[in-house]
Amino acid sequence: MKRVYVNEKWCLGCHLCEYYCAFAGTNEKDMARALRDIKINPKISIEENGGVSFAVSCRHCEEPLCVKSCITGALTVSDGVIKIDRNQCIGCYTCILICPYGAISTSGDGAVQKCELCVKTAAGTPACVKGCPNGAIVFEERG
Amino acid sequence: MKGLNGAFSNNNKANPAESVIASGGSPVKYVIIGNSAAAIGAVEGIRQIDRQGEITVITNEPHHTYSRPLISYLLLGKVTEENMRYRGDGFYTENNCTLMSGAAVAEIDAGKKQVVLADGARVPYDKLLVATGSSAFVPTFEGLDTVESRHTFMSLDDARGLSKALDKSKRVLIIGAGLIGLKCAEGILERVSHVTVLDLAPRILSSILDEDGARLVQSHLEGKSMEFKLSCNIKCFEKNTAVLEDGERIAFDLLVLAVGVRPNTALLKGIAEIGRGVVINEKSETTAADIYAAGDCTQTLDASSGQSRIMALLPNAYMQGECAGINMAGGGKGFNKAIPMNAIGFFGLHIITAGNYNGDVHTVKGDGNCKRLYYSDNRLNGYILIGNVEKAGIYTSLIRERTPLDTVDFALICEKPGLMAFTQEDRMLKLGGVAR
Amino acid sequence: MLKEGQVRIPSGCAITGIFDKSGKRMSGGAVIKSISIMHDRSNGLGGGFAAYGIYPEYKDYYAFHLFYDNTAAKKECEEFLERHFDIINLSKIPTRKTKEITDEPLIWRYFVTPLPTKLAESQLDEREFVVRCVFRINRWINGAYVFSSGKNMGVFKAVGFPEDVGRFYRLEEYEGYCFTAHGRYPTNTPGWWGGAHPFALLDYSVVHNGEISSYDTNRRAIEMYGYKCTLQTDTEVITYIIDYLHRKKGLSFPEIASVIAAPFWQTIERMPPEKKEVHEYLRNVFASQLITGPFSILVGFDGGLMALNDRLKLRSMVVGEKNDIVYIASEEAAIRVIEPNLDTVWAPKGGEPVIIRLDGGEA
Amino acid sequence: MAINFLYPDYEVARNYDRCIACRACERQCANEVHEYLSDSGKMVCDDAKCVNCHRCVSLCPTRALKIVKSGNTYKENTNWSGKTINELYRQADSGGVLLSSMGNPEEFPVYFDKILLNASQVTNPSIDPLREPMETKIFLGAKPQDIERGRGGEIKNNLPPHLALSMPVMFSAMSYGSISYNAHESLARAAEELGILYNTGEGGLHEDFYRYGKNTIVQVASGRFGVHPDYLNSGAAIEIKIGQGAKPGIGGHLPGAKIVGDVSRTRMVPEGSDAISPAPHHDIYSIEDLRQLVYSLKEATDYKKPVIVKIAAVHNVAAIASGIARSGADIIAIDGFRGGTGAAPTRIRDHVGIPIELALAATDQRLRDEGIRDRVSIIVGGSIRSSADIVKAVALGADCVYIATAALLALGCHLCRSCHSGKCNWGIATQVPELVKRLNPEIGYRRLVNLMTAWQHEIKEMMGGMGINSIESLKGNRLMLRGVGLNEKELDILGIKHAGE
Repeated sequence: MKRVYVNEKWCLGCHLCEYYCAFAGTNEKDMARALRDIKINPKISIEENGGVSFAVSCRHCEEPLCVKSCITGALTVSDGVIKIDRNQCIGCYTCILICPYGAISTSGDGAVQKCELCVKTAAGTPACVKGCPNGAIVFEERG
Repeated sequence: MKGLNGAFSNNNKANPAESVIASGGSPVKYVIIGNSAAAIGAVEGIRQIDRQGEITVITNEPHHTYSRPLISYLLLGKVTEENMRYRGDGFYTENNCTLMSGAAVAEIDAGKKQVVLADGARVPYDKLLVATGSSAFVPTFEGLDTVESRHTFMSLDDARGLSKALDKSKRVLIIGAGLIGLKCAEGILERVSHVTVLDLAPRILSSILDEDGARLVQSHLEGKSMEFKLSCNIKCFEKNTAVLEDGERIAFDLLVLAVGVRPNTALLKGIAEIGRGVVINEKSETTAADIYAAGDCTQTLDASSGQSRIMALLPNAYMQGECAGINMAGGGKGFNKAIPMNAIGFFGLHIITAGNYNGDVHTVKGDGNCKRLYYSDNRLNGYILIGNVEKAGIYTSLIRERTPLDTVDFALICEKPGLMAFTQEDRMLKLGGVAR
Repeated sequence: MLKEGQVRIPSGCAITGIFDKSGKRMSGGAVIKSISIMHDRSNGLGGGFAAYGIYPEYKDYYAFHLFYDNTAAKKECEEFLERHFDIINLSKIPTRKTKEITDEPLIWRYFVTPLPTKLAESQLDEREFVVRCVFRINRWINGAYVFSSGKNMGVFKAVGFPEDVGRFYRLEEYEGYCFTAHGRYPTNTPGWWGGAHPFALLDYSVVHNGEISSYDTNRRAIEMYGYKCTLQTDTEVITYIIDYLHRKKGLSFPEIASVIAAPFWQTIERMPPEKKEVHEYLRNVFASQLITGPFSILVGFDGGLMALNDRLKLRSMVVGEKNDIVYIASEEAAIRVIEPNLDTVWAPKGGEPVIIRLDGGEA
Repeated sequence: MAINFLYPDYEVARNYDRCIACRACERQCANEVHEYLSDSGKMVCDDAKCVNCHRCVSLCPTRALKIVKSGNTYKENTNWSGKTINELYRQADSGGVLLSSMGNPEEFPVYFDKILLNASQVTNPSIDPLREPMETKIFLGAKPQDIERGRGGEIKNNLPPHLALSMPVMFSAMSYGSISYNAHESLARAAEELGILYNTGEGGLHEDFYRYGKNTIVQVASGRFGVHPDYLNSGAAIEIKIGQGAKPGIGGHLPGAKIVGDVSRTRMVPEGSDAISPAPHHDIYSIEDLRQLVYSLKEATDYKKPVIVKIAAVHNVAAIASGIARSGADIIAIDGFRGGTGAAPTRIRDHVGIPIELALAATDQRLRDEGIRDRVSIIVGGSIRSSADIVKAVALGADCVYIATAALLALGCHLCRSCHSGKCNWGIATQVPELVKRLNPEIGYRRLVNLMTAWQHEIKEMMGGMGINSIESLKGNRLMLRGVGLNEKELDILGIKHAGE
C-alpha cells in the first residue's frame, strides 16, 4: 500500500508540509485566505533539534494500536487507511496514549485529529507530499 | 508496517485451511461469553483466520455491543445510546456470528465442552472464550438497605436507571473517588443540585495519581463546585443520610456506590486457575483446555512491573480478546504487552497515566500541567501526564517495549516526547519504513 | 547574375544508366532515348552523358575534354598541357549543329600521358599528378575548363535538354559498355556549360539527382584534403568524396556506400560484433563524408558502375536487368522505353548500393 | 558609524494580504533577510542583505513575496552609471578587488542571437524526427590518418582513444568545493543516464563518484588539487585546464572556509587553508611544455584516455589552438568570455576574453586551413543557453558544447551571482551542510535529464527542418547559417553569409 514516508536527510525544516496540510483541511481555494492570521493545527508536524528535522504523521500501521484501543470505534481501517470518525470520537485520548509515533493530536474541538492521507480532500497525492520542496516526504509503495 | 506496535510476537496468521476445520471435520464452533471489548476483539481475531467457523456470542445484557466507558458521557449528553455502539449495526452479520443477548450462562460443562444457560439450554463449543468482565463491588454498610435510591455505575442499564433518578433538586453522594466515581460525578454534576464524593483514601484517583497530581485534579473539580470528603469512613446509613466515623452526617437524595469492581470469575471456578482474576497466559489461554479468557475478568502479566495483575482497561481487553480469537482459530499469536494505562479527562482537564510508579522520578510542573516520569534500571516504568498530554504514546511505547533508556536521548525525551530522541537508524525504520 | 561556382544552385534532375556486364559495346543511341522520356524532369538548362569504353584505341591515355571560352584560353591551356604531358592526339570533339543547342564554347579533346620527367620531379603518383594538373587548369587558366579526364571514357555535356545534348555530340556514333545520362533542373539559370552534369575526375563520373543537406559539411571537409569545389554543386563534392575515399583512402565501393549513406545507429546496434565495429569505425573516422538529404547517384568508374540512394531514399531510382545488361533510371518508364521485357525490376533500398562490374573485371 | 554610501539594489516586496507568516522565507534565507516579529506576528525584512536569489520567492506558499529593483537612482549620467558609482564606493570602503560570480553580464553582442538557421522548402524535404531516425550521437577525439587492413583485407580498428556521446553536450568543469556534493552527484547521475560526460573541475573526485567514471572527465589544473594516478585513471578523459572564459590569465582561489571535511580530503588540501590555483601552470611556460604534460598524462594512463586541453577564448585563440592540436592533445575546449565562475575579479570577468562564436569560427577555419581539423575535436563553452545555441555552434564547426550555467539553472540557480559568498540558498555553490541538503540529487539529476532530453528533441527538430538526419552532417555546415545585423568583418570571421544572400 502507498504510504507517506519521510527522509530526514532531505528535510529542510521549512514547515511547509504543515501549512499545506492545514490548507488541505480547509475548503478554501486560496491558501492566503485560508490561513492568514490563524494559528494552524496540522495533522503532520515537524520535529526539530539542532540540524535535524523531519515530519511526523500517521504511519497507517498494519497493526494499528490506536484502532484496537479506541473505546468508541471512532478509529477504523479502510483499505489500509486509518480513518477517524470525528462524530463518534468523544476525545478520551486513549489513542494519544497509545500511538507510539505521537502522530495523533488534539484538535481543540474535543475530537482527536490525524492524517488520513488526504482521502477526504485532495485525492491522489497527499498535500504534504505535494508541498514538500525537497522530496523529503514521499508517497509510495515500500516493502 | 511493523514497528513499536508489533506488540504481537511472531506469526499472527496461521494457514487458514488447517484452522477452519475442527478435529471432527465440521466447522469449528466458537462460543464467546460476553459482548464487550474483549468479546468483539475475539470475533475480529477469529475472523482474521477463520471465515467459516460458527461463532456464538452469549451475553446477559439485552443490547448491541456498546462501549462501557461511554456511560458517563451518556449522562453528560455527549453521546446518545446510538453512538455508544462499539461496532456498527451490521457487525454480527458481517462477521457472521449468532448473538444470544439477554441469555445468562449458568455454568460451563468443560467435560462435555458445553455452555449451560440459565434456562437449561446447552451450547456446545470447540473453543470457548470467557469475557465476562467485572461487576461493581458493593460493600456491606450497615443500613445500606434503608437507602431509597441506590445505584452502581457499571452498565448501560445502571446509567439508564441513574439518569431517570436525576433532577435539579437532587443531592448526590458518591462513594469512591476512583475513575468510575469521578466520571459518574462529571456526568451528573450539571443535572443535579449538588455532588459530594467521598472516599476512604486520602486522595482522589489514588490508583493512578500521586498526591500532587491528585491535588491538582481535585482543585480543578472543586472549581466546578464538586465537593470532596476524603480519608473518611462510613459508619452507617440512616435512610438518606450517611453517618461517618467522626460523627458527621451527610444528607443526600441519591447514592452512587463506586468503591471498586470485582472480576466475574465464577463460571470458571473449579475449571481453571483463578487468582484475583482468571489467570491467563500471553496467548489468552486459561489453564483449562480449549478455554480462553480475556478482559476485565482476567489477571495477566503487567509488562511494566513483571507482576501478574488485573488490568481492567478497554485497550488491553480488546487486544487480549483479539489474541484469544486468533489462537482459538489456530493462529499463533502472543500478546505480552499489557500494562496499566489510563486516559481520562474531567471538564477538559486531561490525564494520561501508564505503568507503575516505582523508581526515580523526573518531574516537570507549571501552568496547570504536570508531568512525572518514573524510571529505574535503565527503563521507564511509568508516567503521569496532567494537562498537556500530546505525544504521550511515545512514553507509553518506551514502557511497553521496555526500551533501554541509554538507547534514546532521555534528557530530550523528558523535556518533550518525540521521535527526535531516538537514533537516526530507528527513525529511518519508523518514518522511512526501511532498515538502513 | 552569378554563374555556377560563384553561387550554390540547388537542382532537381533525371538520371539514367545502362551497363553491359559482358563488356559488349553498344551505341549511345539507347541512353539518349532513355533520358529523353524523362524530358519533364529537366528544364533545358543542362544535360550530359558519361560513356565508358569508348576510346579502346587510346585506352592507356587520359582523355581530356575541354571547354574554351576563346582561343586565348585555348592557347594558354595547350601550352600548359605541352609542358606537363605528352599529347598523343588532339582534335575538336565532333558536334552536330542543332537549333536547340546554342552559344557553344570551343570543345576540344586531348589524349595525353604525363611527361616522365615532370611526373618524377612532382614525386606524385600518376593519377594524383593528373588531378593536380586538371585543378590547375580549371582554377587558374581563365576560360579553360577540363570536364573529362579519365582513360577510355568521356563526358559530354552542355546547356540544353539532354536528348538535344546527345544529338549535338553525335553520341549515337560512340560505342561503349556503359553510359550514364543526366537531365538537369536547376533553380536558377546561369547557363554555363561547365555546370552541366555528369561531373567527372579521372575515370570517376557522377550523375546525381537530389539536393544534399550536408553540402557545406562535406565541402569544407573535402577541401581540407586539397580539393577545391569551384562549382559548388552536390555532384562535384560527391565526386571528390568518392575520389578521396576510393583513390586516396583505398576504401572499396561497398565501404564507400556505408560511409556516404551510412546505416543508422539503430541498425548498426543490431549487427554482429565484427560488422558493428567496422561500421562504427567508418562512421567515426569518415563522419564528415556522410551525405544527408535526398540523392540518387550513378557513379561510373573504370569497369564498373555504382547506383546509390540516400539512406532515407528520398529520391526515386529503379533498377532493371535483361540478360547481361543492367538498366538504372529515375523512372521505370525510362528503362521500359528501351527494354520492354526485363528479367527483373526493383527499387533498391535507401543506402543499399547496387554495384555492377564487367564480368571480366577491368575493361 | 561611517556613512553607508550604498542603498540596497533590491527590495523585498511582501504582500501582507497574502502573507500567512509561515516563516518559510525566514527559515530558508541564509542571508537572514527575513525576520518574524513574534509580538506583532508579522514578517519584516532587511533589503540590504538580499542578494535576489529568489529562494524565498520560490518557496513562499502564497506568493506573497517578490523582489523588485529598489529604484533608488543617482543623477542621470551615461558615463558614470549607478553601477559604476556603487562599485567605486564599495572599493573606497573596502580597499579590495571587486569579486563577482557566474558569467559576464555586460552589454556585449551575443552573436548566437544574430545568427539564423535554415530550413528546407520544396527543393529538398525536411525530415520529421517523429517518423525517421534522427541521430545526435557523436565521437570526440583524433581520427586515424590512414586506414590499415589486415591480411584478409579487413579494416583494422586503429582509432586513437576517443569518447562517444549520445548528444553533443557535456557538463563542463565545476569543482567539488566550488559546488556542493549534491550538485556533483546530480551532474554525475544525469551524465550517466544521458550517456554524456560531466567534468570534475580542479577539485579532485570524491570517492563516492568513482563509480560514474565512464561518464567523468577528470581535470588537471594549475593547482593540481586531488591529482593522483587513481584519479587520472578513474575518468574517461583527462582535461588540462589552462584557462577559463570567466577569468582568462588568472588562477583560482577557493577560500579556506569551503575547504572542509570531504572537500579537504578530495582536494588533498588541509582543512581551512585556501586552495590557490596559480595563474599559469608553473610547468607550462610555452607550447612545448604543454606537449610534455599531455604526454606525461598519457603515459600515466597508458595512452587509453583522450586528453583535452581547455583554454579561454582570447585574441589569438586560433593560433593557440593550432599549437595545441600539434601538442598531442586529442580535444580542444574553448571557453568564451561569457563563461561562468564561482568567483572572479569583476574587472577580469567583464573585460577579458572574446566571444565564443568568433573564437570557434576562427579556430575551426584555421585548423581546416592547416589540414589538421581531423586531429582534434573542438568543444566550446561560455554561455551556451539553449538547443539553438548548440545547433549554431555545431554548424559553425564545434564537435560538442560544454554547459555549466545552464546546468546550474536547471538545479535551481537563479543567477544571483553571489557564489563567492558561499551561502548559496539553493544548496549549489556552498559547503554549509544545512544549505547543501537543500539540493536533493534525486530531484536535481531528474531536472538535468529533463533539460537535456528537451534540448535533444529541439536539436532533432531543427536538424529535421534542415533536412539533416545526423548531427555529423551539421558539423561545420555553415551554409545552414545566416547573419542578421552583422557587418562584413563579422560575417567574414564567422564564415557565414548575411540573411538574404
